[in-house]
Parts: sequence; C-alpha cells; structure tokens
Amino acid sequence: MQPVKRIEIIMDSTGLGKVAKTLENIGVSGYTVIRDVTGSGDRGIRPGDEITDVFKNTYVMTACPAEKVSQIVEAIRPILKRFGGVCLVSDALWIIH
Amino acid sequence: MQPVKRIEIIMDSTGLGKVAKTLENIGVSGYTVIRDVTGSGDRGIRPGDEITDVFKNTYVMTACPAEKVSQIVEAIRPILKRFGGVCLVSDALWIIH
Amino acid sequence: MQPVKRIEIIMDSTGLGKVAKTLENIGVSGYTVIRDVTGSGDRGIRPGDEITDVFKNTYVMTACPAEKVSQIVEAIRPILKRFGGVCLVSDALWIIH
Amino acid sequence: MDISLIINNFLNPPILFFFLGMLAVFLRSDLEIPQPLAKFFSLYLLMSIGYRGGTELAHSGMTWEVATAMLAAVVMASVVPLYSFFILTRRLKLTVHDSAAIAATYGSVSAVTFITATAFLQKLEISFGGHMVAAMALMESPAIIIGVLLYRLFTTTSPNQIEFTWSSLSNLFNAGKSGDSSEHQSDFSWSELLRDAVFNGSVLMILGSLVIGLLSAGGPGEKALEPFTKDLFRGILTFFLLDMGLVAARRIKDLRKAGASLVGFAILIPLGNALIGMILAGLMGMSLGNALLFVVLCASASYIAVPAAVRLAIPEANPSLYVPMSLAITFPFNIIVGLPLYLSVLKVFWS
Amino acid sequence: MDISLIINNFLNPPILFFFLGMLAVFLRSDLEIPQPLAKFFSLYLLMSIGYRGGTELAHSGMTWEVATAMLAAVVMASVVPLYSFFILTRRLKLTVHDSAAIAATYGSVSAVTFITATAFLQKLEISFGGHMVAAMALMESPAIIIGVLLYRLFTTTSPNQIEFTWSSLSNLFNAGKSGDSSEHQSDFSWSELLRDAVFNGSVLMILGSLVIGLLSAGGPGEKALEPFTKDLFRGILTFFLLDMGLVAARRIKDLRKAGASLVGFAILIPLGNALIGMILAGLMGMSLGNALLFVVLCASASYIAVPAAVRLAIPEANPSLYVPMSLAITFPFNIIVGLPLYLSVLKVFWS
Amino acid sequence: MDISLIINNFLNPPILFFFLGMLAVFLRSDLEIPQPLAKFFSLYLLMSIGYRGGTELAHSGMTWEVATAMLAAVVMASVVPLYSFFILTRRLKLTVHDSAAIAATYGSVSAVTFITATAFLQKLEISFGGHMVAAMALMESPAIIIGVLLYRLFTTTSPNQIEFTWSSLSNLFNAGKSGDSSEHQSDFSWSELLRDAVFNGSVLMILGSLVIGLLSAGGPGEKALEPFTKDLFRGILTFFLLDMGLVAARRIKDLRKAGASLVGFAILIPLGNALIGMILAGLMGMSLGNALLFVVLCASASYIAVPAAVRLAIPEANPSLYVPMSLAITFPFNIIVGLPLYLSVLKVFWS
Ligand SMILES: Nc1ncnc2c1ncn2[C@@H]1O[C@H](COP(=O)(O)O)[C@@H](O)[C@H]1O
Ligand SMILES: Nc1ncnc2c1ncn2[C@@H]1O[C@H](COP(=O)(O)O)[C@@H](O)[C@H]1O
Ligand SMILES: Nc1ncnc2c1ncn2[C@@H]1O[C@H](COP(=O)(O)O)[C@@H](O)[C@H]1O
Ligand code: NA
Ligand code: NA
Ligand code: NA
Repeated sequence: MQPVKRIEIIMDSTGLGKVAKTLENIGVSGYTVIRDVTGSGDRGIRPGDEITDVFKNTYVMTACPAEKVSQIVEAIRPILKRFGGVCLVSDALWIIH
Repeated sequence: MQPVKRIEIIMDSTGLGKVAKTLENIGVSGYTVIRDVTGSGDRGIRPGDEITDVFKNTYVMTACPAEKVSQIVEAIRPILKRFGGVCLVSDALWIIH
Repeated sequence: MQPVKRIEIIMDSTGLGKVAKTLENIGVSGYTVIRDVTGSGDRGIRPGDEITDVFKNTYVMTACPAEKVSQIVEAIRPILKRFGGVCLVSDALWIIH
Repeated sequence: MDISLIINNFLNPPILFFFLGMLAVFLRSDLEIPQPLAKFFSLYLLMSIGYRGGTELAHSGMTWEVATAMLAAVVMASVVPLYSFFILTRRLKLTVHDSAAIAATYGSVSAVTFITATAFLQKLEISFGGHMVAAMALMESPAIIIGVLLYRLFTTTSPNQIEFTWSSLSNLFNAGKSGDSSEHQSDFSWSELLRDAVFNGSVLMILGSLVIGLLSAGGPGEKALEPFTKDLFRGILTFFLLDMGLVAARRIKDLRKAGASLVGFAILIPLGNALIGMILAGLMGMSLGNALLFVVLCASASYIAVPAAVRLAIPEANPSLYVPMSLAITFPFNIIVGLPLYLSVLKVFWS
Repeated sequence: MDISLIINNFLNPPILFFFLGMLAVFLRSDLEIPQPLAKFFSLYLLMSIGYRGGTELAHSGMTWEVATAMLAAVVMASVVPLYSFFILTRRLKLTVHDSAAIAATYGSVSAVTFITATAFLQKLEISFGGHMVAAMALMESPAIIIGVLLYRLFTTTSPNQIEFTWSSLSNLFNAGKSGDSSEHQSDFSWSELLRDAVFNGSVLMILGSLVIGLLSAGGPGEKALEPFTKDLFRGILTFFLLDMGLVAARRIKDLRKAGASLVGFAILIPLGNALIGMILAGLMGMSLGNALLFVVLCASASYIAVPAAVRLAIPEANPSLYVPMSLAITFPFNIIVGLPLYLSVLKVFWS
Repeated sequence: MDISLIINNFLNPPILFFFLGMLAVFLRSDLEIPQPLAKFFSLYLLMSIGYRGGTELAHSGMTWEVATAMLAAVVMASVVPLYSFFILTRRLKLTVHDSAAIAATYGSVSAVTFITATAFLQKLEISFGGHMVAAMALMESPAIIIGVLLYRLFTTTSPNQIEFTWSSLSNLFNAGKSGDSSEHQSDFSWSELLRDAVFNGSVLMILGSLVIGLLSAGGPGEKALEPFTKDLFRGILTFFLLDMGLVAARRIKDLRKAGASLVGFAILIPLGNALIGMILAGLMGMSLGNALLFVVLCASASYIAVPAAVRLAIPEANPSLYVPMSLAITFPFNIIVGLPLYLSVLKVFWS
C-alpha cells in the first residue's frame, strides 16, 4: 500500500475534454469518470432532466502521487473558474497489484 | 486550499427529495448527486434491474465546513432511519478557485 | 460516529460479479455499486461509447471496520490483477443511525 | 382441457422470448435489455392499452355491463387481500408486515399479464371491451390501501385476537401525530401513501391514457396514433417479455429464502382467485373475452405499483419475498399456463 | 376568432399528453420518461422532419418562394434579438448578460413547436412546403451569434450610452489575446461559439437529415424510410410532449424568481413576433400553411440550441431565467393557444 | 465494374447517415446517440434478422444448399484466423497476443455489415435465403476459439519454430491447474471462454430469434410481428449506422498507433477473404443473393463478440489495435465500397 492523493473534480460536462487533456499533459494517465451527475452549487440547481445533456455535471477522480497535486490543481483551477464546479483533495492508500 | 468535511449519503432514491430539502434548509447549497446507484446492505441486495426505478439507491456528496457537520448529521439521521442507507464523513481539502 | 475504512475499487465491469462474491464470502454485506463508469488507466482509455458494454468500468465502494481491510485487499488483489483497475483505502466516520 | 391451446400459447413469439430471457440467465450470458428501454416499453404498453381502451369505451358508452364489471373489479381487489392476509398470518405463520405486503401484491394486478392476455385474445380473434382496461386501472390501488390498513391494524394488536376498539381504529388513521406510536408509524403519512398508490407513474399513465382516449375518440386524432399504438404493440410486448424473462430468472434464487409454502401460495392463490373471478364473471354474464380478462386480473399479482408503495408504507416487509413471488412464479405461471387454462375452463361454461 | 379550432387543438392526443405530464408533476407522481429516450425522441423528430423536408424540397426545387422564405427567416432571426435586447435592458432593467441570453432565446427557434405545428397542419389537411424545414434550420444559429455580440459589446460599455468606437468593435471579435480584457472574455473563443451555435447536435441533425433527404429523393430509398419517418411520427411526438409537460411543470417554480414582468415578456414578445411574421408572410405571398409555420417560428423560443451555446459564451447569464421562460411559458403558450390563434388570424386575411 | 452501383449505394440514407456521424465528430459537434438506445438498436436488428431468417428457413426447409452453406461458413470462420495469424506474426512481426486477437477479429463476422448487406439486396430486389442468417450465427464463435488456441499454443513456444509436442498440446487445454503455467494462463477458464464466445448476448439473441422464428413460422404469430420486424428495420438501421459513424470516427485517431501496415491489412485481408468466399460460393452454386451475403460474411470483421471474449481470454492483446481496425476501417470499407464491389464482381460470373 502506497500513500496517494485522491483528487475529485465535479464540473459541467462540457469541461471534461479539457480536464482529461490537462491530466494527460501533466502525465497523469489514470483517472475515472462518472457521467450524468447532477447537483447544486453556485450556478443553481442542475436537475439533469433537460431534454439535451446541457446542464449536467461530470465527476472525475484521479489517484496520484502527492508531488503531482499542486501541478494538477494549478492546471485545473482556470477550468473550474470557467465551467464552475469543485475540486477536493483527500488522502488514500493505493493497493499495489 | 481550505479544509472541509466530505459527507457521503447513500440511500433509497425516494429519499433524495427529503435529503436535498434538508440540506437547503441548513443552508448547504452545494452538493452532488449520482442517481441509479445499486448495492447491498441491511435491506438486502438491490440489483437495480427492476422494471421500475423502485429499489434503486441515490448517492449524495457534499463538501461543507466542519462546523456544519453535526447539524447535517442530525438532520439526515431520521431520513436514513426510514429509507435505510449509510452516511460517511471524511476529511478533504477544497481548492478555492 | 464510528471510524471505518472506505475501500474503493474500480475495475472492468466483468469483474463485478467476482468482487461482490468475494465481499460476501468475507462477510461484508454492505457495498455500493456505480455502473457505466469510464476512465483511463494502464489498459488505455475506456471511452464507454462502444456499441456493447464491453470496455466499461464499474465502481464499488464499501465502508468496513479497519480489521477487515487486509482480508478484503488480499482477496481483491488477484481480481484486479486480472481485470485491471485500482483499489484505494481511506478513512471515514460512519454515522450510526 | 384444451391442450392445443397451451401448446399454441407456448409457441407464441412473446412467450418464447420470455423463455429466451430465462435461458440467457441460466447460461450466464451477458444478454441484457438496457434499463431505460425496459422502463419505456412498460410506459408504451400502458399508454397503448389505455388509449385504445379509452377510445373503445367512448364508442361503447357507459352501459350496465361496464358499470358492473368495474364494480366487480373493485370488490375483488378489496376482498382478495383480506383473505390472503389471514391465510398468510394464520396458516403460513408469516409476520404481519410480510403478510400485509403479500396480500397487497395479490390483491393488486399486473398490467403486463393483462396486456399479454389481450394479445392472446387478439390472436384467437376473441373480442373484448375497452372498459376492461378501466377495470384494470381501478384494481391497482385498493389492495395497496387495504394491505397497509391491515398492517397498521395488526402491528399493535395480534392478528389472532382482533379487537376493533375505538382507539385501535383511530390509531390506524392518525399518522405522525403523537409520540406514543411506534417509530415507523410516526414516519407514516397517508398523503404519501395515497400518492404512491394512486398517483404512481404506472397507474397515472394508464388512467391518463384512458381519459385521453375517451376525449379524443371519434376525432381525427384517433386514427393518427394507430400505427404507433397498434402496429408496434406486439413487437414491444415481445421485447418487454424478453426483459421480464431475464429479471424473473434472476429472482428465482431468492425463492429459496421464501420456502416451499410461499411458492405453493404463489400458484394456488392465483388459481383460487381465478375461480372466484370465473364465478363472478358468470353471474354477471360477461362475454368470453371480458371474462378471461377479468379472471386474469383476479389471478395476477402486482410487481410495479405495490413495491413502489409498500417499501415506504410497510418498511419492515421483505421485498425479497413479495417481489420474487409475483415476478418469478405468479407472472410466468399466468402467462404460460394460466391464460390457456383459464380460457379452456371458461369455454366449457360459456358455450 | 375560431374557438372550435382551439378546443379541437386542445383535444389532440399530443397536447393532452403534455397536460398529463404537467398534471403528474402537480400530483407529485413519480411518472418519468427515461432521459435517454427523451433525447432519442428529440433526435428522431429532427431526423424525421429534416428528411421529409429534404425530399419535398428536392421535388419542389429551389424556387423564388423558397429563396424569399429562407431570407425572411434569417432576417427575422437577426432582428428579433436586437429589439428584444433593448426592451430587456431599457424597459425591464435587466442586466446585459441576462438580456443578451433572453434575446438569443427569443430570436432562435424551437424545433418541437415547429414539429407540433406541422402535425397540427396535417390534421387540418393544410399543405406546407418542405423548404420551411430549411428555414427553421437557418433560424437556429444567427440569434445566438447576435446575442453574444450584444453581450460582448455592452459588458464593457453601458447599453444606455452606446459609442461605436473602433476599439470597442475590435475588442468584440478579438478573443483571448491580450491580458487587459476582463476574465471571462479571455476564456472566450469564437471557434467554440461557432461550433456550439452551428454544429450543435440538434442543428446538425436537422441540417444533415435535410441534405440526406435532398440527396436520396426520387430514389428507392425515399419510400423505404417512410414507415419509420411517417407512421411513428405522431406517437413519438406524443411521448415527447408528455416529457416536455413533465419538464415544463418542474420549471414553473423557477418563474417566481423571474417575476411578473419576465412572465409577461414571455407571452407578449411571441405575440409581437408572430404579428411581424404575419405581415412579412403576407407581403411575400406565402401559402396559408407556410405562413403559419413561419409565424410559429418567429413566435417560438429556443431551449436546446441556445442554452448549449449561451452557458459557455455568456457564462454570467442565469439559466433559471431564460430556460423556464421559453420552456414553461412560451412553449406551452405556443402549442396550446398560439397555434389555433395564429391560424385563425391568418385565415381571416388569407381567404 | 459497375460504378453506378457504388454511387447508388453511397446515396442510400443509411450510408449517408453513417457519413453524417463521421462528419459530426470531425466538426467536434456534440451530436450523440444515447448509449442505451444504440445497444437496443443492435438487439433489435439481431432479433429482426434472426426472426425473419428463422421463418424463411422454416418455409424452405433443411435442403442440401442450406447444409453446404452452413458448412462452408464454419470452414471459412476456422481457416481465416489461421492464415491471418501467420501473416500477422511472420510478415507484420506483431506479437502473438495481438496477432491472435486480430486473427479472431477477421475470422469472426460483423452482424451489422451482414444486415446492411441484406438491406442493400432488398433495395436491388435480389432475393436471398433465410439460412444465411444461420450461417452468420455459426461464424461468430469458431474464430474466437481458434484465436485463443493459437494464443495459448504460441505464448509458450515461438511461432517461428512450432513443435507440436504432446505437452504443448495438453498445456493448451489444461487451464488453471498447476502453478507452473504463466500467470495469465492460470486465470484462464475454458468454460468462461465458451460462455463469452458462444453465449455472448449478441450471439444468443440471433440464435434465439432464429429458433423462435423457426418454431412460430406458419402460425398466426408470424404475421403479427411483421410491422415491428419489417417496417421499422430500415429506420433503425439508419439510426444505428449514424451511431456507428460517430464511434468509428472517434476511433480513427487510434489508427496512428496501429500504423500503415495494419491499416493496409484491414483492407487487403477482407478483399482476400472475399475472393476466397466468391470461389467457394461459385463452387457450391449459390444464388447471387446468397453468394453476396456469404462473401460479405467472409470479408467482415467482428467488433462485438470478439472484444467481449478476447479481453478476458487474451488479456495482453491491445484493444486499441483490433477494435479500430475492424470498426474504423474494415466496417466502413465493406459497407461503402465492399458491397457494390463484391456484387459487381459476382454479377460478372453469375450471369
Ligand atoms: N459544496 C459542494 N459539495 C459537493 N458538490 C458541489 C459543491 N458545490 C458544487 N458542487 C457540484 O459542482 C457543480 C457545479 O458547481 P457550481 O459551479 O458551484 O454551480 C454543482 O452542480 C454540484 O454538482
Ligand atoms: N457498508 C456499506 N458500504 C457502502 N455502502 C453501503 C454499506 N451499507 C449499505 N450501503 C449502501 O446503502 C444502501 C442501503 O443500505 P441498507 O439500508 O443498509 O440496505 C445499500 O443498498 C448500499 O448501496
Ligand atoms: N490513478 C487512477 N486514478 C483513478 N482511477 C484510475 C486510476 N488508474 C486507473 N483507474 C481506473 O481504473 C480503470 C482500469 O485501470 P487500468 O487497469 O489501469 O487500465 C481505468 O479505466 C480507470 O477508470
Ligand atoms: Na390480483
Ligand atoms: Na423566435
Ligand atoms: Na470474417
């Protein structure tokens, strides 16, 4: 087991492409995506029942070494500024297999 | 980065309206919802393959300041008692953007 | 509130049956499943837009007492070896209701 | 009994696809109908049968026959849960909450069984009235309310020594008021129950479509929906039964928990209800087609409206008892054996 | 005015199912159309109307009438957001970003309103040209671009004292270059906006289907798609309107935030636009059917293409203003009252 | 060669919608078919073609022609992966696991290519036999099993110096027993492979529908499903190809990793297989329609059944090689160029 940081990002679905590209550029090739997430925040309630996929959120989680966190956070911040959403960092242990 | 508490609630989908209203009453306007979650617990396995949406779970996550936790927990507890489910609290850092 | 371990497993959807059976054998009857999760990892990007459900991930989360962790991890490890994916362990507090 | 009728029903594509679904589960195949489609098919079938029933009812009008059929439907939906409950608590020694949930299940109806029965009649070119759809819609909710009443009445008093005291009856209807009632009861709200029982999505869909059919009958709109409501009907029923086969087969292993006596109940009670239905249908002089549909309604058990309401109103009831009983036993039994069986018995008396 | 036309429209199954959807929300029923299906229905309707429009356009050819109709469509889609914007900023004192978003909403069109209008005409057996579909497709994007231009022009200068200086205009089109522009503008990219406005999924679907219809007209492929594009059309429209009823009713509570003046705007502006549309249609000598469709396009407001583009291009605009206005007021108003109203007015002048 | 046939095929709505899908990706549009619908369309197409094939087979009966066609199908599905594997390992110097996966891909078949071919024949009014559906179903699994056998045989020994020793062969079939075999092999289970190869959802759907078609042929059920299985067929194929266009275009960038030689392989091997198929079809005296379908089966490559089985049975194989090759090259090549090309060559010899 190896200590890692667990970064969670929730933002407008439109931003997913940018987040994925940002992570790849930094060299983080492992992440998990949950689409069609709804919620509520500064930009109001997003009920997710629109006829199109507009106003849905996407959840992205990546487990990465602690030293990458600040680099990821700096790169993600402008995307969050534009598309809204939150970014949380927490601790976890990674099971090596 | 600001320390926050990450509260996760998993319960019967029917309870979502009540949880959302409870959070709003307490003044927590930021939360994320994942619908159509399945699982297993004290009330048995919920395979999620029913013809209707009965017996599905919903996942709610909210990041909030530590001082709100006990208030939220007290308000959520009776809902969990009725609709089943779990509530977990953990630590995280919130990226201010 | 009672301290527990939060184990997250993300792996190929095919592995879900095995993971669920493993947890049940160990006596962990509480877990939550999110299907149709996509992502990227050592086995490449899984865009989740295939015509069938092949190449999709499933997310499993279980909150369990600390003493069960090593047993679960040992049982899950071979499944991850075969189906890929990650397993993270973190700390949380369980709200007793 | 008419064996060729059973074989003929068996060789019907929708029934065969039901078996294909079960087979897929036994072979551990990954065959799966995406859940949003299964849900839509169910809405489509309800809409289609409701709309067509409504237009037909508009043409036939509110006759004596129509009124008596609806009355009989409501009566059966109210009486079945009563005797089922006492069989379950006294004979099978089940708990009050499980008995109440199962009683509601068997008092209410299965729309898909009804729809399969209409397809069965259409294939045999036996006519039936649009008002039977209204009868079906009327049977969905009463059993739920009776079941919940039984549960609330007997969770305080024992079912073996009933005392209809004033206070027990008033307790029954006063929800969430004082602090002395047990915990689950203080959470209970009659308005929520009514909403779940009467305004449940599937009940609303069938009632709404029926009324819309009534309102738009005769106009040009009636024909315009036909390619959608009629031509696709069998195909979508076929796909839906494929999904039902998959779901039913996955529930079969839950039956081990239920035990042999409940499995027996899930076959014998429908047969008993069917018999009572036949007698009522005979007394009321229903036509052969209407009689079959009425009998099928009596024999069928709910797995959509009842679980939706019961999981909240009777939270202690175990869904892995009442759901598999209706879904994995009564439903297949009715569409495979029941339909031809009931029809051949009816034919004996109706000719 | 022709009251029987309103009642007749009202008793139309698709409209009645729209009400059933609203009713379900008011009764707090759990009735719900699975979201993937709603999305597919929308694609189906766009494909169906686009393809049929294309084949009809191929048969009629590119006439003078066709060209003028398309020109009028683009003009209306560009002019409506201009005067709407000034009404909103100067009369209703709304912020620049909300005004720009609402202006784009009302300048653009609602494909479903248009599709409901074609079904309405078909029921009344009034013919219309395939090129009106092309006109609709042409009206989706210009208003978005005008709205964003207005927003970018007036977020630096005040809308009350416009100065068209060289620098303000060059600022308008130079996105993401220097560091002096305000933050949201440095994020802005014209190529992204064009992509969202012109290559938006629903715009592409209708344009693509139109071109495919044009290309395959006359060939054997044309007839082969008919059972799919024609026979299912009304049924799927019915189900889609049921979903629209659900979504619209859920948005109604957002209108409290919007306030009475915006609710009034959401009914009066369509009426004004419809009037201008009627005058233009009269001047151009459109046929009755084409005139109605043109008027409906002018009166309708977008809730698909506009939000998709505006949430990124005008991020400060509040979606809980512009979405409920078009979805919960203008859309129901147009399909329930507007259609028969516009037709009866047109009939007075066209006969 | 018949150029008009290519153009005619190109101007076919389903093919044009395939291009619309590709265009949407190139324009970075957000057009998207909801995934549950795409999955359902695929099930619908399999059910429809299987059921109709079954009823036709019931009418034609089990003739000599039927039997030889099926035999030829199984032979081709077993031989193609063998020579493909050696081309890939020896000429293109690919690893054993990737070669085995690609060999299985090209030995197996694409149901959608087959279905598009039947629509192509129907448009040209060229008849074909229902047994070709059975032939298709028989071709899905053998190549998978051969591919896995090749992989297991050559991961221990080098493919350049094959030694069929007793122990290598016994190793091949003994899975998960002793500890001396390499790790991935100890995870391997033949029963799992058979389940994934033979009871895979899509294989089961087509086989099941075929059998149901056989069983219900002649009865009243046969006609009752027609509006569903026939009328909707082209429309749903059109929508499905739109989705295939989207998915194929998204995979095109993966081809850079694959390299020019594999891209060449993905076009030349189908042509070679088609040629062998033509010779076999000629020798067996197949009718023109059946010959075309047989040739298309030989030329097509799997992207549903094979990945489902191979990702578990050959875990080291890189899916971003074998999936894009079949999905983004061979599939479009076959439906756009292949169909008219194969038919015009066949026509030369068949007339
Ligand atoms: N405090 C929070 N906790 C959890 N999720 C949040 C929180 N705030 C915002 N979100 C999620 O992020 C999305 C966008 O947030 P916002 O930009 O603040 O509207 C919301 O729709 C929620 O899904
Ligand atoms: N220990 C656990 N860890 C994670 N999820 C759980 C746990 N226990 C219950 N759940 C989730 O909560 C739902 C309801 O729980 P219960 O009321 O215990 O049946 C289950 O279906 C699971 O999705
Ligand atoms: N570092 C990571 N953080 C989060 N999720 C990951 C990570 N690595 C892999 N995953 C998830 O696990 C799946 C399988 O991983 P792999 O076997 O490495 O391809 C991926 O598709 C991701 O969804
Ligand atoms: Na019943
Ligand atoms: Na407009
Ligand atoms: Na092949």
